[in-house]
Amino acid sequence: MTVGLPLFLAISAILFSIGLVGVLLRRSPLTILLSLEVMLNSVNLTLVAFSREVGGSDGQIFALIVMGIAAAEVVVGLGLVVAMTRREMVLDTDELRTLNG
Amino acid sequence: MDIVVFFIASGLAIASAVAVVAQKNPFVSALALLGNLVSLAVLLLLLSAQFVAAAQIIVYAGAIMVMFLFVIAYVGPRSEIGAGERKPWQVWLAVLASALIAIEVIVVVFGATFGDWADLDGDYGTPAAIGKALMTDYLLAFEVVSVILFMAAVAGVVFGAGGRPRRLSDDEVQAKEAESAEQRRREASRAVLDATRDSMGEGA
Amino acid sequence: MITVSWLIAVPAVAAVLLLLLPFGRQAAGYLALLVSLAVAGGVIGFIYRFEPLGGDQFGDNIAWIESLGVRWHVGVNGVSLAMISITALITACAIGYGMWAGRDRSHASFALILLTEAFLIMVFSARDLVVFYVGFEGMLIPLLVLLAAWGGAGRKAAVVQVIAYTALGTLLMLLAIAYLGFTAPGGPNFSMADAVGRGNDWVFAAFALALVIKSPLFPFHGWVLPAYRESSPEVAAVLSGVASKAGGFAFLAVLVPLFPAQAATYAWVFIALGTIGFLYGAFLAFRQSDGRSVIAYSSIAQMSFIILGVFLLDSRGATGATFQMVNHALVSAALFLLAGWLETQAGSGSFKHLGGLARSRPVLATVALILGMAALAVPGSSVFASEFLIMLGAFEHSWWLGSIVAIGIVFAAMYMLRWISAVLHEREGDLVGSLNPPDLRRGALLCLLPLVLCLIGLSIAPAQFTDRVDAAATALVSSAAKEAGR
Amino acid sequence: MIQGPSVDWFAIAPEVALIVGAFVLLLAAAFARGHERALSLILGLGTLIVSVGFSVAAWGDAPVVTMADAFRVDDLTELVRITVAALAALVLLLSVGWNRLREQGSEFTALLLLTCAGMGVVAGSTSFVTLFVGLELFSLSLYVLVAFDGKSRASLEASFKYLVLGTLGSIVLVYGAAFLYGATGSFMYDGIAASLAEGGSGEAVVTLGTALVLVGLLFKVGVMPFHMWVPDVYEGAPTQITGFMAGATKLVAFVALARILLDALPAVEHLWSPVLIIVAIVTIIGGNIAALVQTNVKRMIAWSSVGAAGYALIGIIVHGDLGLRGLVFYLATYAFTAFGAFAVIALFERDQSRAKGYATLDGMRAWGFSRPFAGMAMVVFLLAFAGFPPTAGFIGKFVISGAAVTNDYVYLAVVGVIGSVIGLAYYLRVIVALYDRSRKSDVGLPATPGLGGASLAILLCLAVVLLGGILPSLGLDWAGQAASFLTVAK
Amino acid sequence: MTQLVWITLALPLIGVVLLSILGMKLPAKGAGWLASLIMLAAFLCAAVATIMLASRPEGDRQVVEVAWVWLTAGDFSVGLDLWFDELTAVMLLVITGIGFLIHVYSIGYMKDDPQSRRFMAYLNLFVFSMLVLVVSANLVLLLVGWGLVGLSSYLLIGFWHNKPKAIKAAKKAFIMNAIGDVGLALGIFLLFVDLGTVTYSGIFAGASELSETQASIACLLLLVGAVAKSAQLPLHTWLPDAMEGPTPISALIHAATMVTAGVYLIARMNPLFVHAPLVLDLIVIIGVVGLLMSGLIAIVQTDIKRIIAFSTMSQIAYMFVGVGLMAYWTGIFHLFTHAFFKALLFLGAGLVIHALHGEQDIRNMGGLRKQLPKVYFCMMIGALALSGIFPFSGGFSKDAILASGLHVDSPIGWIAYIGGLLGALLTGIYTFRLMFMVFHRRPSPYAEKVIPASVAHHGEGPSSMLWPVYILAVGAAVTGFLQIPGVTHLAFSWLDPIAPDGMVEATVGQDWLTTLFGTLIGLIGIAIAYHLYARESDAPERIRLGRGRLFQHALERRLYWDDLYSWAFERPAMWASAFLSRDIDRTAFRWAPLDGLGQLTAFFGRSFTVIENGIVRMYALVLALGIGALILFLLVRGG
Repeated sequence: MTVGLPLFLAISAILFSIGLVGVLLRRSPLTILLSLEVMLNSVNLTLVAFSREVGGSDGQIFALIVMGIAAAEVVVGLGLVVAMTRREMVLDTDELRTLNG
Repeated sequence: MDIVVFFIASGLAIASAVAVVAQKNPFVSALALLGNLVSLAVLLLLLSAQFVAAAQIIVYAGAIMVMFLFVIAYVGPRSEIGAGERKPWQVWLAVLASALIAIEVIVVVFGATFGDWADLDGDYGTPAAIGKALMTDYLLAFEVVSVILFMAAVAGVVFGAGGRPRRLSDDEVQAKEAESAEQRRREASRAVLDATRDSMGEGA
Repeated sequence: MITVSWLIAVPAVAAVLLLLLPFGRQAAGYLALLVSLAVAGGVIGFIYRFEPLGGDQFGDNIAWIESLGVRWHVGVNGVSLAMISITALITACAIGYGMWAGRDRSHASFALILLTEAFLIMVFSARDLVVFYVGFEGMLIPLLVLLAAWGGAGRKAAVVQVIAYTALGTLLMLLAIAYLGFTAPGGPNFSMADAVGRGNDWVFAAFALALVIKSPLFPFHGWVLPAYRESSPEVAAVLSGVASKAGGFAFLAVLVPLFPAQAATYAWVFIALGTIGFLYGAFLAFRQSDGRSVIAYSSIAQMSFIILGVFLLDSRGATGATFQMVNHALVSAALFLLAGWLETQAGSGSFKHLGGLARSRPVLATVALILGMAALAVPGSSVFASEFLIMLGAFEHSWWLGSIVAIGIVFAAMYMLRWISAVLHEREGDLVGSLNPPDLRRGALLCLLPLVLCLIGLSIAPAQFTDRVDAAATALVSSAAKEAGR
Repeated sequence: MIQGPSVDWFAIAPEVALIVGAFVLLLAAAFARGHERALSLILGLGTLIVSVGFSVAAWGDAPVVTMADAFRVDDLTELVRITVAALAALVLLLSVGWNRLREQGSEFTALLLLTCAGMGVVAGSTSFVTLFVGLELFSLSLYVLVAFDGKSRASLEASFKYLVLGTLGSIVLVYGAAFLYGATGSFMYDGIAASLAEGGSGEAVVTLGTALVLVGLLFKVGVMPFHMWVPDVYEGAPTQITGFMAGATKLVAFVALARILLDALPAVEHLWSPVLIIVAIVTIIGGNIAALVQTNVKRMIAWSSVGAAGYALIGIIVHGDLGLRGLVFYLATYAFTAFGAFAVIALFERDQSRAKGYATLDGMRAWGFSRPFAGMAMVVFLLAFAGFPPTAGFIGKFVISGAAVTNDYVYLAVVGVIGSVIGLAYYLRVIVALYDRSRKSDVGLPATPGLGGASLAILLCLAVVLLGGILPSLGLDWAGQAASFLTVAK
Repeated sequence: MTQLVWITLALPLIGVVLLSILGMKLPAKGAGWLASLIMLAAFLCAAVATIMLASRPEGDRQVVEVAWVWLTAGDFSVGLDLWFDELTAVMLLVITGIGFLIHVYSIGYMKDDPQSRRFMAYLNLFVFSMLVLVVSANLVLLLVGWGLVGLSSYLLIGFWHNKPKAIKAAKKAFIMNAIGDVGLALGIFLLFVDLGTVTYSGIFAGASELSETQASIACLLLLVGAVAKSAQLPLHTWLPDAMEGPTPISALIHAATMVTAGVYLIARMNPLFVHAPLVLDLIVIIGVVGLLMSGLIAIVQTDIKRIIAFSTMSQIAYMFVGVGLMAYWTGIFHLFTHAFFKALLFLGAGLVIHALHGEQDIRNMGGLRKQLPKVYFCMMIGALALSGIFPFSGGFSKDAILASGLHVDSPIGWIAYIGGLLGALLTGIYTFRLMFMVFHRRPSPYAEKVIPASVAHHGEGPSSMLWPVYILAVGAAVTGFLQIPGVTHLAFSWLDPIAPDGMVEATVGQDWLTTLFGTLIGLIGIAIAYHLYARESDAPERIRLGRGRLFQHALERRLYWDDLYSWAFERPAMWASAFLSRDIDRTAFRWAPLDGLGQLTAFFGRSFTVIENGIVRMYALVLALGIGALILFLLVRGG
């Protein structure tokens, strides 16, 4: 295995920050949810990479759990988007600002 | 060999991640995410995590992405909201913050002294090993995740039930009417004002 | 055997009942009055049974919060007894006045006044720092609600101002108390007796700041004017009469005994501030345009003077300060009730609209005159007696201090005479002419009379008071006096 | 055949009961559609009582570590379980007259029960994995509960914000856990602590992991600068859920924070301690001054809860016996105080159902006269927030301040004082508004649905707050007993 | 004997209580007579007590009795102590005797005033206070009396409280007296610190142990009190204004009794003052300057009561000279005679004012001797006594003072002597200016209009007002005979025991020489007055002094003392108080720490919540920045 751990971690960090940029800049709730998925995946990569480095299966299992939870989170998130659509709310996070101050 | 695969996969991963974030159409974003997932699965395979890689494809690509696509289809064109109307400082700050985190992590990981890759058992990353761990050391987490999925189902019911889009209530109708009346009145007064100003201008 | 805990419990329980049960106005008033009179009766019993040299009496000492070493430890010495007496008296008068004035939602108003009384008695009898603190901070709440709900037009601002000042002080004091209690050798212990001499300078400063603000001492007097001016008269009476005394009392009975070394070292600070405040308050009282402001500034002056007396750290100063607290409580409570009465009857407290009230209102004129003369410490009055003691103490401390302080007598004469003449004398004010307020009549008079009679009684026989108090007051400052080398 | 780990069923019985209860409730509701409300209340309260019963029965027992060391049941866990379940019961009481309970009561109640279960898991977690799943269980349930108010778009908006930010927080937490895992090879708190104790606590990876974990936890706790979600979510959520979150979430998050910092990361106290100090100072001041300018009471108290979290941080920073005891006591009583305050607001909103239900200062004017009991209760709750005697808030702040001043953290205590003073200013604005006589109060309010349940809930909170202030001995002993399990790794 | 003194003391107090409790239930006349009878009883008690005292052997006339302890603190204790000796007896007699007469007079004077009951009550209060002052055996109780007479004086000056001028004058009197009280109190403090006691006996016993500096400072402080109470320089400005009060008050308080309390104090404390010779000299100088100054000012005043008021100042200055020369008995003797003739003059003036319906300006009088012959006669006796014309009472007492100056034969003595004689000239001028202006000359238009109807209506005055005047006239004529040089010796021998260190007494020759000079100079003064004021041909300005505008103006402005105080103290104080209250207190102590800080905090709060703008990506941005910053912080910190 010639590729070192830092490279995996670096790729993961880059993916993480790309996902973060998405959360920070996009206004469509769906895209934000997608960006969050990118971030989750990057974290998974870190977990698995460290798992490989440590040599135990803990990290992989955590990654699996994160995946499961990501699924649940997507259900809730998408459910929210659907509910918002049905309330005829504008699907623009910049317009979701009745709560402020 | 590994390194070539690594760079190709990670390049694809980054490109697809950028696409997820940058695409205006969430449909395209979702598809880009799919690409991202696949590229990541390759990276996971490089790390000898076969089961996780497989789960990645099956769970994400098979379940989550489909759900996304359904919802995107349900919501329709309203979901197409671009990035526009940002103030430059927002962009800068967002990029700065994200890059800061990435750079910090990268600096740390390249500066750290990690040992070599561990020697692996024969069954490292295999479904058997993972399954065993899930049933023993991580039984609680596993059970809780199942409860979470059950809970997600309940959430689906909560959001899904409840019928069609609501009609406007009487109050709101009244409020809307009042608003448009106000609007008309304001326009009328502005017209009067303009007229007055014009006539005065002529007078002067 | 009735202990002081009963005097705390009875009004507190009555307050809760009054708050929760739907009493009518009359019933609430009479119940509250009855309770306050019962407390006063208990106090009279105390006075009767009190032994001047007997140390703490009528006390209780039982475990309260065991894991923190907090005990319900209360007791009454001469100084406490003096303060509890005026608390009981002024509360009764305040409630009576409230009944007379017909406050709306009277049951809540009376309940809060009774609650204040309970907390105040707690402060005056506490022998445990946490008990003391609970009373000290607890009384703020009912007073503030009273101010907030029944106050005048500027009450909202006043409430915030009072809070900003007093809460800051009391919370810092909480830190000081926490320090003293939790660092006690052998586990947490908040007994005052065990805290003696364990504090450092910062603890002393935090503690003192709370009291300085509460009293108030120059330059922390900013909250006084709005509070006294915007409260309803009976609340102003309680505030200036007793609540402010909690500060002075705590200086004498808590701070100085607890921190003898610091009290001796920093006595000059308080003496300096007290002197400045005494003259400053009196000087400013001179140009206020309404009665309450005059009394408010005079209260500032008097409280500064009392604190000065405490920090003389001798028998004269301590006894004089205690006596002066009682006297000032009586005078200022009565004056605020009277000023409030005037405002309700004449429609304004501003000197612009008042004047000439003495004409054909002999009772009002007499009462106002007696109070005014007491306030300016006309020789022979009890206020004179106490001021004399403090000034004598000051003079013994150093001749220039006594000389400077003595100027305050002239200032007091100036502002009080101005008040008297602006209200009673000279030409009739426009509102006096148009509204033609009546003379002081039964209800309001009955509320004022006990205060006036007490003043007269104390004027005739001040030694009856000082004999009972002298031993306790002197004992309280004795260790600090020793530190100061006196 | 894989041999599963030994399971102490009694130890995890409360969670099991809650999950089973939720399941049964949903099943039963499917067959008894018309009786949604009664079913929810009976089964919900029943389940909670059973769960609390299990917890109480185990109170005082020696700590049990079960499920392959993944879950730890000690008195701290029990205390959290009991408090959370009690709050959930209060939520149900407060929801008696709520129309959503008639529509989707079974789902609401089931989610509530699952939230409690998740919180129990978090409280007993001994590893990041357990923590994460517990956290997600209750967070995801709460996202849904926050969105449960059918009428209000604000509810959905709040839920969405909570979801996005909450997920972000979770991701950061996991990311951090991953780095700690990489540095120490374990997700278990004791494993991490043991590894760090042997050395390596100075490594940058550890620092990175610590920082990210801290962020994730501080986010859940809701302190600055990771507090942004708090006011919006608290404001938008159905008010009983707001109360539940202010009480239960805060308690659980703090327990998780304390366990991680004290059990897993004691070796890097030099890293997290200054961070917490700065955060505490900023939070106490910032939360209170932000609350000062609010006109919506619900939002004001949300902000004040941010400040309160800063105050509780002092307990962790000091983390002596006194500090932790104060922390636990403060948080446990704060839970009831906050819930009580929000319960009063909920009652107000129901009284004002026509007027969009916004509890603005202006709208609340003179309301205290129409509902004397609720008004007075509100005064007590506000005073408890401010730390006035004789309320539980006073004792909590007193003990925490005492811990601070006796451990050379006087400046933190002073900051707390400043925060309290600012706090008083706006609490008093509420009191002044409640008893503003310049407006005529409508004494004859129409009968509000569920008044009895709400009053009972308020009364219970009031009892806790006052008892905790007047006779705090017992509570302090309990808190001390629970807190004694926080420093187990040392 | 002491019981009688106690009764004397208690009677007026009982009067006060009775009058204030019964109040409106009493008829106005009844109240007056009740108060007067009480005073009569008090006078009788005092007289009997005095006789009993006199019947004791000469060395044993000093009685001290402690009634009860009034105030204690540590080793400090003040009792209600009684001190009864010759001096006290004289004061008691003057106070109760003159007091009784003036009570009676007041019945008539106040009969049209609806508030006469209050007046009577105040009068009784005053008498009580004055009695406390003179019977006290310690300085604190003396201070109590001292303050209470100030209070009564305030109440009585401001009796017509709807007259702003009266109220202003009352306040002025009270405040200036408060300054005196402060001085007195400081003196007491000093004596207590030095000697550990405040009783007379203790102080007298310890006085010799004091250093001269200590004694001088203590005496100076006591002198401040004395000067304020007795309206001497420089605290004299309240007295002329105090004439706004009812005339009986001017007679009783501002002539006969209260204002002489300063003289009493110095005489009483003579064992202490003996140890402060410089202060004694200062007293003489104050007296001499004061008597000349007030005599000069009196010449240009036009208000009848003010003229008498300045004359009072001048006469008390004589008394000061007397006690300052250590001839204490002369001061008290003059006090005694002055009480009669000055009360007489005031009461006479009161009758005149009464007849003129309240007019007090002498320019509006004139020619009244025809309409008011009895008044004229009585006042003439008073005027002659005041001018020190042999053989009227004032002559004997004043000449005794001046003779003492001659006897002392020091620079101070000569100053006193010459100054006193000059003063006698001025006295003659202003006294007879008054007499001529009021009773001689052509009646003024106003008098012509008012007087006939007035006299027709009730004669020269009701008998309750006339009889006291008659009695006082007799007193003014004959009381001087108590001490006819070489013939009678009662004044000296009675008062001699009060000064254990002895006192100055002039020889008979010096006395007669002085009497000769004094009478001559007094007559010259009368002649000048006649020349200037009695003839009919004058222009209005002749009523004044003559030429010399600046001098005239200065005198009319009372030598600018009031202006000085106004500019030096009153106005700066007013301004500073307003400035402090309006600008400093409101901004620095009320606005800044409260509203200011509050607004600042709220401003921070608002700016702070700007980022809480409701937009979720903003929130995420803050979170992200927080993460980045936190990691950076820890990496930099922790490495």
